Amino acid sequence: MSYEIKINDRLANIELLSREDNKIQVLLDNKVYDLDILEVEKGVYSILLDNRSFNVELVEGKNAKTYLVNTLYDSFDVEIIDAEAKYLMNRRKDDGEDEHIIASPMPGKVVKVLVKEGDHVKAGETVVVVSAMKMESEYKVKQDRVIKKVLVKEGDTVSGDQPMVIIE
Amino acid sequence: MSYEIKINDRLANIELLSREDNKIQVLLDNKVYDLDILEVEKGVYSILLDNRSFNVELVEGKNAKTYLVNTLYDSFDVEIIDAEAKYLMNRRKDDGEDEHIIASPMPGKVVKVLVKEGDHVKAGETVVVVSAMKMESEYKVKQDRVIKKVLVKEGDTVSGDQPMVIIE
Amino acid sequence: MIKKVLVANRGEIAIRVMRSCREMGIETVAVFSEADRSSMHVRYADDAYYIGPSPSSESYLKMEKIIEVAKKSGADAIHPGYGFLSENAAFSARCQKEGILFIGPDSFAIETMGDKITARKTMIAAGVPVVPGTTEPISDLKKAVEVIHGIGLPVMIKASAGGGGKGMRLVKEESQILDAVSAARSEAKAAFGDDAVYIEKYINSPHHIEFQILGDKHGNVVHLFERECSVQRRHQKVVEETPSPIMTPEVRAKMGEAAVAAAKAVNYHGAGTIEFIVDDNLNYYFLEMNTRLQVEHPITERVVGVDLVKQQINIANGLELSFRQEDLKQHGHAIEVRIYAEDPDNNFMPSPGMIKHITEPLGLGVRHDGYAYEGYEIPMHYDPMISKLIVWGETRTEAIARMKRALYNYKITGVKTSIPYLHRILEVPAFIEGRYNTHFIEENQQYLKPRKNCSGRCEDVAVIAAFFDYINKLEKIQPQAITKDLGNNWKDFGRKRSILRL
Amino acid sequence: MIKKVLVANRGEIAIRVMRSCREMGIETVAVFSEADRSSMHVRYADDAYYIGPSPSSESYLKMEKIIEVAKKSGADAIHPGYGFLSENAAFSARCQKEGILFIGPDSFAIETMGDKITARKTMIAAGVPVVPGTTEPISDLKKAVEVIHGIGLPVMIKASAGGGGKGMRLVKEESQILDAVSAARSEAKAAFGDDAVYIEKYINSPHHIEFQILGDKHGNVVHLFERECSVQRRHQKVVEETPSPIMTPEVRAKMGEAAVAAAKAVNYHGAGTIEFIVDDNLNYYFLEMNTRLQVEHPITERVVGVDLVKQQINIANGLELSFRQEDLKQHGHAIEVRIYAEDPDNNFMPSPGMIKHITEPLGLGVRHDGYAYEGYEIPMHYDPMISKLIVWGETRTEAIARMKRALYNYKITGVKTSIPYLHRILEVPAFIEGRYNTHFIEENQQYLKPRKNCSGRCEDVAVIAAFFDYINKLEKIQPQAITKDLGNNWKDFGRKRSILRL
Repeated sequence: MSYEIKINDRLANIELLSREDNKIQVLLDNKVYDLDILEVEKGVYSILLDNRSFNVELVEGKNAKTYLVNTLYDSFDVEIIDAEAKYLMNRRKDDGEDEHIIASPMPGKVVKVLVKEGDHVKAGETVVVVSAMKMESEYKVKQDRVIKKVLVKEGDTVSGDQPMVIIE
Repeated sequence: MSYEIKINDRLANIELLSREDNKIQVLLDNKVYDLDILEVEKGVYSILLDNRSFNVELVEGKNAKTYLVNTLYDSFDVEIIDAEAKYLMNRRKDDGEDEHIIASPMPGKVVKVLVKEGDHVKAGETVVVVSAMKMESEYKVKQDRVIKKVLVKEGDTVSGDQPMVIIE
Repeated sequence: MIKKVLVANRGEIAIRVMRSCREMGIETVAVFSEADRSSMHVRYADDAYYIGPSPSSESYLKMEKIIEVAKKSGADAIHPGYGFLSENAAFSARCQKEGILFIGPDSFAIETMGDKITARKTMIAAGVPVVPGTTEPISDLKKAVEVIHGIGLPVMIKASAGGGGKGMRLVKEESQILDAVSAARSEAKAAFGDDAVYIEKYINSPHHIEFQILGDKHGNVVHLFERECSVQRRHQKVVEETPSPIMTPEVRAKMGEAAVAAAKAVNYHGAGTIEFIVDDNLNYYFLEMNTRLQVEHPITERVVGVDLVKQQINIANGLELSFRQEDLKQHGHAIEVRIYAEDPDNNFMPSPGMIKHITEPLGLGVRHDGYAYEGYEIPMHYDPMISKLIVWGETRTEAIARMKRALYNYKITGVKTSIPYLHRILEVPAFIEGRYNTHFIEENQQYLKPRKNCSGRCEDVAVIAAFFDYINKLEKIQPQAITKDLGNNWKDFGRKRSILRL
Repeated sequence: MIKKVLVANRGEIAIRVMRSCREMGIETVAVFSEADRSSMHVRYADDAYYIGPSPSSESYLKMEKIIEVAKKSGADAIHPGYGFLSENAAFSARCQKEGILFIGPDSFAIETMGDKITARKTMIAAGVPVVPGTTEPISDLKKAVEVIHGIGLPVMIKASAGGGGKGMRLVKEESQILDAVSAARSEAKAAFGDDAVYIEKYINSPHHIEFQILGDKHGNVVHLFERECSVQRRHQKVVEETPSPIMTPEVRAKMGEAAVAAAKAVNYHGAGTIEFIVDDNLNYYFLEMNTRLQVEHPITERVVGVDLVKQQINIANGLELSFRQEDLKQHGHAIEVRIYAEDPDNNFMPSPGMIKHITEPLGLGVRHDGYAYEGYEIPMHYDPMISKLIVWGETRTEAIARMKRALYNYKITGVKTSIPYLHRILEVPAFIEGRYNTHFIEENQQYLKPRKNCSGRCEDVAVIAAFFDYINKLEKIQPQAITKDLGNNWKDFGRKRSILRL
């Protein structure tokens, strides 16, 4: 069976044609690739393609289907799109709830919470300040909004991608 | 409950008295130890005992109950003696079969097999030669023996601890 | 003689200090905060003591607690590293009072050099050049013109009461002087109700060049030549090198003498750094003195061949310097880059987190000072620096090539790092040619933007690797998975999902 | 100019060569045997080609196959590293015939120096001292006595037809000469039916000291000073250092000249090493020439400041050497130790296997050339060397302290290594004092035996760590395990056992 894989903005179609030990043949968007692929360290693959040597490092993302893929100089966000992912993608589009959440993209400590439930905030206003590694980052709203819920308080430690404020 | 632990030739008795996060209290051969113990890397423990810092590396042996333990300059063979181990130890004593096997302590390639089934060999005679990393090792019998079974042939690759010859 | 050193620091510098202690047969004591129980310095030291919660104000900055641990552990000296308590005059004095050797200068030197105005006055008295300018506000037009002629163009006129750029005027030409002074004064008057102005020499293309010095307790001071630190982002040094590509032997000798004079002016003992601002014509002016070890000290160690931490310890022990100025030489070229846990392609956002995998660069001419290891969680409480990569080459060209080679096989996954950004810096023409000043980063934005180096085929390889890893994971859970059609079998899919999320 | 280099080797040397190529902007081609698919050199190179089964005779020694890959990959040069094809005159000639640059000397130099007798004659002709002795058998007593007087005592008398120590006599004093010659002759007669003997100078306490040389294709040859390699076990070098602790500037200059003369005698181009045997009075004699890069070349690179692989490539490119003899200096002291996968406490039994965990030593003055990584399985087919640790210090004393510090935090688990043994060598008084010769290992057995460094408490810590790990494993499988009594519950125990063995 074939899989759809999202890499940055590209949606690629891939299928395993054959496999023998570390030699595989895949069909990727109508191109046939013969590779020698070997996991040499946990999450690190050595790939030989037409005798060129590639080292690829995979870091699993939020779940087993998302990866950060590092090649020599580049990083790619890669997602395996199977039925579950498709279903979630469609749902997300429908209710668009993700846009209503202000989340911290990095772990840190909440230094300031400048809003409370019910507040009306103007476009560009800062709602939360998070500090990590001696640097403070301000989280702002892009448009005039009403604060629906504040999920963190000053002094809280937040992890990466943790929702902090819900806006309407 | 308390465990018996074999370290080199010493048999130690150990019991966990309390545990809170990485702080533990153990009773070891009537001595009470309070330690701060933390697995910092896979198989590597950082231990603070009376504010002294120890780094201990554990390598699992043949099974989950045996370890090679490396401290700063020393290596110890450690075995957790529970009921199963005791049972096996007793059985081993009874039939003493281990002594009848010539095994390779390291992986390698069988270069020469100098005996066949039924051969009578004299004390000190070489029965098998194994080569690894450009070095050859000869495996000899310590006493006059009869060869019961030869399990390898020339050119075979052997792994560590693999029986090669059974003697009577 | 010192037998046991408490290192009042964390991260790479704590380990770097402990390494030299170990080579000298000196025992080491680590102190650690809550976030640092698993940190490498705790594992490297002979002793380790918990000193408080994660914020540094409650741990690494707690003098009381650190002195207490020093006494309890039997440490006879404290090394402060850099940052934290390293330039705290009160701490130096406190150590002395408690009979513990502070491996660094005395409180008088720290205090004098710590206050900008006192330092400037002290330097003027010692004959060390400072940036020419007025020290008192000027309210008179004629006086202002006189002063400007005295300093020489270009100058910067600044409102005495000022701030925010208001009342500031840059004067480059003779003909602009009168108009500029008038405009600055009236603007200052309007903005702050006070038309007094300061006048200061304007350094057109400033270079940040610093001199390493060592002084013992017997009045001997030597310098260990310069470090070029003009590659800065938001006043943070990013790349340092020695020798400076713009230096001449004559200016080096003169600046070195000035650096020694600066240190002698405060009876300095220990390792210290005199920072200068230097213009394109190699005029140099005292900026400030750092009364501690610098982050970038390894490039000096490599080119001069001296272990600066050992020198600090010997000096603290009261020994005389074992070399004179004429014994010291520069051999070859060294470059240091700082690896930060940050995302250079996303506004340098800090990137704390767990190091999943690390491959350190090795081989000829490469020194690596770090503290991270696989499975280590970089805490969010402290500086985002993971490590420093220092290379040496016979020539500057070789050193750059070697640094690129080292960065090429330095891999850290789990957190974002500045490695790709550093690589881009090394390929900027102005850097390669050694023609750069502190405006370097700003002026070379077009070279420093993220680039796609990976061709279409290389992107395909990334897709295939992820795909292969994924089907292997499925395989492990359910050997027939890849041959089944997941899409139409929802029950099966649900089961698999729950397993994958284990 | 060379654009792409095939490295006909594996392990640390393949990577070391590739690093210099990368710094020069030269592409690299790896070749690998079956056992080496996962080896680091395959991952480091730009291209990688499979060349055959694991035994080196079927892969790394297959000239035909390697030439074929060079052509297919478009490599214009081959670097042989050390070992394998590096001293194979036929391979050098073959490369030349195929129009591929061999990064090493021509076949004439390899051949001449490869044959002991030809090399000895060539050296005598070039005025390079060789171990004094007869080249023709002597059957006459008077002649023998004359020859002995000519050579000077002590001498070794060896049966011409001999072997196994029969007919051998060491003569130390004048009074023993007649008796010894007679005894040796009659013993030789009895044993081999031939009473002819050879006479050779006997070197009492031999030092192995070698000189690095570089020669270009324009007849320029320089030496890069000596390396002291007397710490040997079974003729394998274990520790190397430079400068040699017994060398004087005068002898160094003379030996350097002899080394240059030796190289010039065979029109040598490339990097090479002249090995000398040196006695306690610093008399030196040519032993042999290695017509390739040596394992221990990094200590020369560190002290002289020259990248020898880059020099090899420049020479192969036909460039003239960029420095003259008087430009080269020695700075400080460097030591190298070789880390082998072997069990020093069990008769140095090889220990192939999987590297479970590795912590590499870093920091000031430490260079580490290796190829192993976590999860890498060291194959049983090749040399057991895992890596080389090279340190530099201002003085020999500092270098030794630094090496001990580096070994202290160099950790490899999964295979046994020579690290503890190397540590013990560094603590032998004769080594610390620099008074040692090739009998060092043999004469210092009492210092080199395994010791217990771990006190009772440290042993207790080992027990506790294993215990803690074990109960954690149980806990993971069965959260209540540690509170249950396993011993009396056989059913439960059986279940647990099967899980633990998963």
